[in-house]
Amino acid sequence: MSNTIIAIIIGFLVAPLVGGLISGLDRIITARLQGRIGPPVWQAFYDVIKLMSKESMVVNVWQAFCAYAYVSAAAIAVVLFFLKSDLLLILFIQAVGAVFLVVGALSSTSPYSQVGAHRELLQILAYEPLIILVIAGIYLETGSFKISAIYDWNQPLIFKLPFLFVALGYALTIKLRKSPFDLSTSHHGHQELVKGVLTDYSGPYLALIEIGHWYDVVLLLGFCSLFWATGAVGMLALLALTYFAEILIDNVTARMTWRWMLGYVWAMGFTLCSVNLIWVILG
Amino acid sequence: MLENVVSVSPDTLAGEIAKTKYEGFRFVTMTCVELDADTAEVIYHFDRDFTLKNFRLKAAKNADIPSISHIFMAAFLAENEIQDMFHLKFKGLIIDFNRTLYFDDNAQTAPLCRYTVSQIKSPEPESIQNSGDV
Amino acid sequence: MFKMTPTILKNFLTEKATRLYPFEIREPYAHVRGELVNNSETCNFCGICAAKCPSQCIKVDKKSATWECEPFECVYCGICVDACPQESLSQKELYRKPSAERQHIIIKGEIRPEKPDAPVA
Amino acid sequence: MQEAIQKTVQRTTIPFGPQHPVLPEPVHLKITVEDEIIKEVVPALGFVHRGLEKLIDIRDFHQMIQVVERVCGICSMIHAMCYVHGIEELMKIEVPPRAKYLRVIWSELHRIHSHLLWLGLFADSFGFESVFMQFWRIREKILNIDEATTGNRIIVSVNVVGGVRKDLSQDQMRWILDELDQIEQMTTQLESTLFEDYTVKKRTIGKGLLPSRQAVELGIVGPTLRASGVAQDMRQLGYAAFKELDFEPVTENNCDCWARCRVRYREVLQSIDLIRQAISKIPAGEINVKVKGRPQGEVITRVEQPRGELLYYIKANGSKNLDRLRIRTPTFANIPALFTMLPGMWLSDVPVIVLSIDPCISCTER
Amino acid sequence: MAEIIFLLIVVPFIAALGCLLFRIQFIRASIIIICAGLLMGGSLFLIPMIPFAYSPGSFFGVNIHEILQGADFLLLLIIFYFGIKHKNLVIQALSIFQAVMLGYLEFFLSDGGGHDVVFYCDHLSLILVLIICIIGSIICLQAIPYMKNHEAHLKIAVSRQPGFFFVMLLFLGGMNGVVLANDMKFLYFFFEVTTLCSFLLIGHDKTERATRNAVRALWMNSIGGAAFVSGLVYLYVKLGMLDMQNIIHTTPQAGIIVLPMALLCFASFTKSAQFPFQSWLLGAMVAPTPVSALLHSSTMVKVGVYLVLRIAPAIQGMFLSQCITVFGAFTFLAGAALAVGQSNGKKVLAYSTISNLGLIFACAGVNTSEAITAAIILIIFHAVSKALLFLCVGTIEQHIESRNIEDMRGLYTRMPLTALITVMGVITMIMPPFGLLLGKWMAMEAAARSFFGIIMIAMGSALTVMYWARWAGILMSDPFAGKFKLERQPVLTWFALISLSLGAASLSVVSPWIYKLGIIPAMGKDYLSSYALDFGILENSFGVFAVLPLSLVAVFGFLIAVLAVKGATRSRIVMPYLSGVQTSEPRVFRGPMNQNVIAEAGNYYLSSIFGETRLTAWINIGAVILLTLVIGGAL
Amino acid sequence: MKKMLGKIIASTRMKSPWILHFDCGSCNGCDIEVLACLTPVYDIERFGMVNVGNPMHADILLVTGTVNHRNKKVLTNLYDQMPAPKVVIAIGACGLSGGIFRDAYNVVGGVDRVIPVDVYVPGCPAKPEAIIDGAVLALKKFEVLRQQKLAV
Ligand code: SF4
Ligand code: SF4
Ligand code: SF4
Ligand code: SF4
Ligand code: SF4
Ligand code: SF4
Ligand code: SF4
Ligand code: SF4
Repeated sequence: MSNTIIAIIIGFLVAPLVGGLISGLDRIITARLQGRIGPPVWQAFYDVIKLMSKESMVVNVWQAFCAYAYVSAAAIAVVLFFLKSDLLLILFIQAVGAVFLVVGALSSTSPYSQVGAHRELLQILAYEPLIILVIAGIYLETGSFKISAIYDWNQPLIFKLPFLFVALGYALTIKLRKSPFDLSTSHHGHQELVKGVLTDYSGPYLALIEIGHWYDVVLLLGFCSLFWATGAVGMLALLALTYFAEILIDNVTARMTWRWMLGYVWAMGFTLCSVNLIWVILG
Repeated sequence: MLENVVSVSPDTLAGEIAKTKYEGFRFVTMTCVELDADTAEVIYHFDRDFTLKNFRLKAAKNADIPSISHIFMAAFLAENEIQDMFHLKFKGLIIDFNRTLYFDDNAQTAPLCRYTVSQIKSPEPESIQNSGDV
Repeated sequence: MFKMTPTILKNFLTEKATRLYPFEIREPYAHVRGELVNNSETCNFCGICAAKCPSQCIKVDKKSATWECEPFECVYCGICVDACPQESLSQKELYRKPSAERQHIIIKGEIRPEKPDAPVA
Repeated sequence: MQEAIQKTVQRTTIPFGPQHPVLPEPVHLKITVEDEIIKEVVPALGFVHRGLEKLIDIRDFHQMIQVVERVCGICSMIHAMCYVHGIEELMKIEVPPRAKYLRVIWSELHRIHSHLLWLGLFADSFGFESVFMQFWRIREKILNIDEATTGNRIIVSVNVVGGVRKDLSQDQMRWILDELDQIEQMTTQLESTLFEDYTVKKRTIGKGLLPSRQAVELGIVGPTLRASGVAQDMRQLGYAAFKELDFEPVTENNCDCWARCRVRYREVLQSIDLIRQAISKIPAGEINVKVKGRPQGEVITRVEQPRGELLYYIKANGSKNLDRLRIRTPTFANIPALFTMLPGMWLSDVPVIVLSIDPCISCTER
Repeated sequence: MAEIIFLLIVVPFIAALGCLLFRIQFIRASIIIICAGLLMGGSLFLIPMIPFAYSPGSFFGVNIHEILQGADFLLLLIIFYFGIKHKNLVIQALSIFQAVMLGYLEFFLSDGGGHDVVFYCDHLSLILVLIICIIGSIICLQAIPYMKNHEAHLKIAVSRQPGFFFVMLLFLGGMNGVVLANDMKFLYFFFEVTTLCSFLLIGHDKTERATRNAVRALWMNSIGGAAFVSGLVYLYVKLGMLDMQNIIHTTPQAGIIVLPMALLCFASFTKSAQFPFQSWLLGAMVAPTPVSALLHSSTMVKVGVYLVLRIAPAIQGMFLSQCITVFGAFTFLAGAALAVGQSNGKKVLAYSTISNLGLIFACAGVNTSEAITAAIILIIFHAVSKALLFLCVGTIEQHIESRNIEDMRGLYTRMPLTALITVMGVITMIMPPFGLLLGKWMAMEAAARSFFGIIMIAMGSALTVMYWARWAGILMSDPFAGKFKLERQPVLTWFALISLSLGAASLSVVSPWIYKLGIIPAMGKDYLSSYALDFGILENSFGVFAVLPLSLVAVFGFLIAVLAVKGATRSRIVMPYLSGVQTSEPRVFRGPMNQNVIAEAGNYYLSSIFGETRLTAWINIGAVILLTLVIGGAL
Repeated sequence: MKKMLGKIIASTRMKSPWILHFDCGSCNGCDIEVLACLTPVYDIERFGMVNVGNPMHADILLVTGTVNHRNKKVLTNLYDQMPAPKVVIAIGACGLSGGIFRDAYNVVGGVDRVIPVDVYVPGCPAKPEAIIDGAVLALKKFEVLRQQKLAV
């Protein structure tokens, strides 16, 4: 029971702190890659606290509802992850957040929000099947959807599921809103859609979404951590490498279009998943 | 001084311009100069191999001028601009902004005509509250 | 797909381009056209500057010996400096500092008796 | 209540600008898209229109130099140069040769800075932020040269009727050459990213096609035209000292955004070469001549701006104020191209294609 | 027992006749309300009695098997008559074929029947009966105000409602018959009754379009009927009996029954409008919306999946079973893909129904304990949520005179409560902890070992999210935050909408106990129960779904979010971002030439990818290939 | 406690000013200098400043260029869409007063003719250093605004 409570606390409180810190590091590393100094590590927190203290301003009160729903779903997903619950269930709960983000954007009549929302849906369309297949692959290998069982597995999954890890990488890039997939909204606003799904959010509600994004980051890194669950050092190294690779990819690619994204991610992702799944099924 | 100047009238304009196009000239731009209270001069500039050819058209300010935008599509911007600035009227413009290319409803007409300029008053600073409306 | 990688990795590993302004201020180049100053000692309020200024931001009143400038209208072209017969005008090497209020510069000199051979604009 | 007519393709109307993060300048495009495919584009101008052609009434022809420099801050020096060419022609002033070479050097520096700026913005338009940062980092070197040699980073104000205001010392020229070497090296480092990277090629090749016949018919100028394979560069007129320098107009035959990017990229290198030539050939002597009298008559002058052919029509009547000043800037000529390039493309291509003509609304509207 | 069966099957028939005879609105409404009450009550009374078997010998003194024979041929005659009336050779041929087969079965093979148990009710039947009686009744109640409005809209002078409600109630009886019948001859009869009812209801509006679509539904379902009767003949020839329970549980060699089972599956596919037979269900959308809700989403199309679930234990482990998985998963994916391309609200619902039925088939095909659980859960919750959504669309349609999703943009300002209920319906379709998602979760975990199955289900699932989310989103798409007046609706409409939405939510919360009390027994001894129930958490060896805790969290989160909305009403309301050219009108910006332009926004239907005409051809080809595999595999 | 919270908020506001840059008819000179602030040599992200390009997210409105009759409405629209507290920085001679163009017929004048301006950054164009100084001055304005709010 006390374990449960600790897990819940970690999930609710520590995870966003870690997520925010990762965002801060991300910005620094990105800046360094571009030959700049970049912001302080705590910048993400400054931003969010500032946003919290701004005037509350909405286009439609539904935005408030959706922002809360998004951050709650993201938080619950992370808590369930720390409770070592069912992977598929966690994915579904995370999807609730994604859907509410879309619904919130659709509730504004600005075409930027609307187009952003549809692109977000297309992104969901691209990454969700991949994550499901990754989870299925993990299940085929370990015989369980439960994180507790997966963490107890006796060898790093990445040796058996390397292609699935790459496929997860695609999903990760989309989810983290990194180039070439920062279609629905991007971290820097220089995009044809302004801020896409987030265009009409402001102040505290934007802060909530930012926090939700931190939860998402932690959750996704959690997914990645499943691939090296036998030791903390290996796991951390894998996560650090993965995240650095994401930043690198962000900085060496142009933003693409959703048509390309659907085609490319489906073709590559499904091929990788299929190969790996067949390998697991036959092996 | 301007090179290769040809005078045209509103009647011969379209024919001359079409001929110029046939000869392989490229539309450069049009310039409007006010001559006096009633007349303005429109100069059409064309270029072939770095040589300019200019057509001068004297036009009464209140009479319509035939548009050449159906011959050279690119002329539509220049013609719209002249409509805005000199209050001339081009007939048959393919995209007619109807004197709203640069100016809002409240702006003055024909600012580049010396003889009709009416200076508008600088407006007071607008209050912020009721400014949501365009 | 990864053509940019060497460049950014190089950026990552080498010194950053960032100049740490305002903590580190680079020495300005010589003859940079910055803030306009008039030396009230040397100015004879001839008004040449006012006449030449393309932005028409200088007003000179010979009678009351005042030289007024709207620094927010000045475009830092330096034409006035070139034109000033007294070399009374000069430009600092730094720009005028931002301010929270509108600014207006008035320089009052002493009214000197007009010399008969003074150049006339 | 019977079955509603099935509409599966929905129209979306997007007000693109005047305030929009990817548009560097306030222009408004009403874009109609269906499933993100552009169906119709209607522009609205006038957000930058100041009416500065009219300022001739209250500014004399010397002061107008500073005004036309501010038609656009990016290639300000070239505007002023074009203008003073016209006045000089009207007043029959022979400019000292050294001044002509200096004009070439500064105008080519402006071209480099403008193209580097554009290459950065272009990369940003398809979301390649690190390339943007890299080009702007390179560009700062040019601005340093400007600041050190003319006294200002951007609006340099070096032209006067009859010559130039500033001279370059031997040291400065050597320094410029050194800096140019570095600029060349840093720029060529990015060549493979701009032209061979898979994602960049996906976003630029085949986008905004403008076949050469159409380009000529629309009166397109500058790199946009040269990217459609037409070798037309106003520097071939030989103004300033260009007739004594050796260069070929840069052309590409792809007619798309990729080619436009490539033309500008190659022009950076070309300009570096031109500056080297100019520095090696520059004669000693005066940098300006005393000007007396007032302009009279009518003249058209044309120069090549970073964006293409710039045309000044000046009509003077012998007083200190001009009678008419007309500025036809390259973007004014290039805007019609958007009408043919945009429809049929995707919404994500709008910034890329709009930027590919290197629009300068400030000078279009004046 | 007899009374209950009588109540569930015969009373609706009698009430139906009553509707036909008494042509006064008030009396008709009363009859419907009473009948609905009886059905609901009756179905609840059934709960303590199961399982039971019941074989009435006679009905009012006539041998029930003889009644059946007579009714069977009468039915086929009616169908044949419609075939002639609408000059449709296929219907004529198929009804003659069925009559011949049936005659062969009745008069040459069988000795008049009587050996088989006629009615059998276990937990699976019970679940279906509850769905039919409760949801079906609610829909019938909502149909009373709906049809009044409907006829007013169409300006029909002489009311055709008596006929309409006659068929509706008849259908309820027929449905109960299908799920209670154990003797497959009876099953076949009721099966055909639903076909006929469906035909009559689709054609109710008597427009040229309605008639055409009704005829299409009839001939496609007749194919199913023909397959069904062929299966019966084959079974009888091989086994000498038509007792469902017996056949499933006591078959000596599995090999014998593969072909008839495949034929039954085929019949199920037509009934459940699986590809390539989807077109009749889409055409059926011309019918008044209660019809769509009752027949074409929550009940009749469930007959197909019910049948397959019934026979699932018999085909466990067979290749046929695997084929059904792939076929079902394919339909799930294809239906979802086609739904993405639709802007017509009812068509989205139709494709979504097809898609969900495909998922249920896939579960039945996977045929493990988890999969069957998933299938039953999906049946229950799909029925509730989909009925709700259909009724919502019907209500909306009557208000805004359009069923196009685009026209529902910002519906919240016009019909706040209906819009909220619709969004609620959508949420129950795609989000945890609601039942449908619980089912989908189980389905995915169960299907994870099927390579093709899981890939198609994964893609289909993402597509599903896409078409639902955008619909829910645009209902709320309006920049105002002011207070709105509640729209006016008839009491019965509110009753239907609110009871169904509350039902969808509350049933989800108690789904673990539904599982324990209803589904485990429904799976019977053929499957080991797999999920353990603890604190309202369903858990098995490889997965866990915390239904109750999540529900509590969801309720809690919902309350917080509602408070947040209340707080947000005090915020400053601004116009949406329109690049700085917005005006004081919400969607209007100042465009070129100083003109005000409306910033339209349209959904993406991706017609280049998910266009109906393009995609349907390919999907039908794929489905035919898979179907050939199903049947061919059996041979 | 409340005071503490206020301090934290104040300090984060100083550390995370998000910028909306609106080119209100400038000659591009000031514009590109604003953009240059974002690039490696000046890198104002060091101070947490990001160019968000969207009034709904912005704290600071940077305006370059002259106000004319057409864009003044756009300017007020954008200003209205920004959530409080917000400050406005006018940049360049044009933004301050209309600069060299202030006598042209289509020019209304400086930014303060239309919306209240908190900080004036002179220059033609204003140098990146000056823009950074202006932003620092604007941050102080946030503190002033907070004090005012507390006083009310
Ligand atoms: S001399 Fe007279 S006009 Fe000239 S600057 Fe002095 S006061 Fe002005
Ligand atoms: S005479 Fe010339 S220098 Fe003297 S005050 Fe007059 S203008 Fe100035
Ligand atoms: S620097 Fe230029 S703008 Fe400023 S006062 Fe001098 S002449 Fe006028
Ligand atoms: S710099 Fe020249 S033009 Fe400007 S105010 Fe001074 S004297 Fe006048
Ligand atoms: S030109 Fe020089 S001396 Fe004359 S008024 Fe101006 S500053 Fe004074
Ligand atoms: S085209 Fe643009 S950059 Fe070039 S001079 Fe004109 S305004 Fe300046
Ligand atoms: S003068 Fe200032 S505002 Fe105008 S373009 Fe130059 S820098 Fe920009
Ligand atoms: S202040 Fe100068 S640089 Fe800035 S916009 Fe105005 S003219 Fe251009």
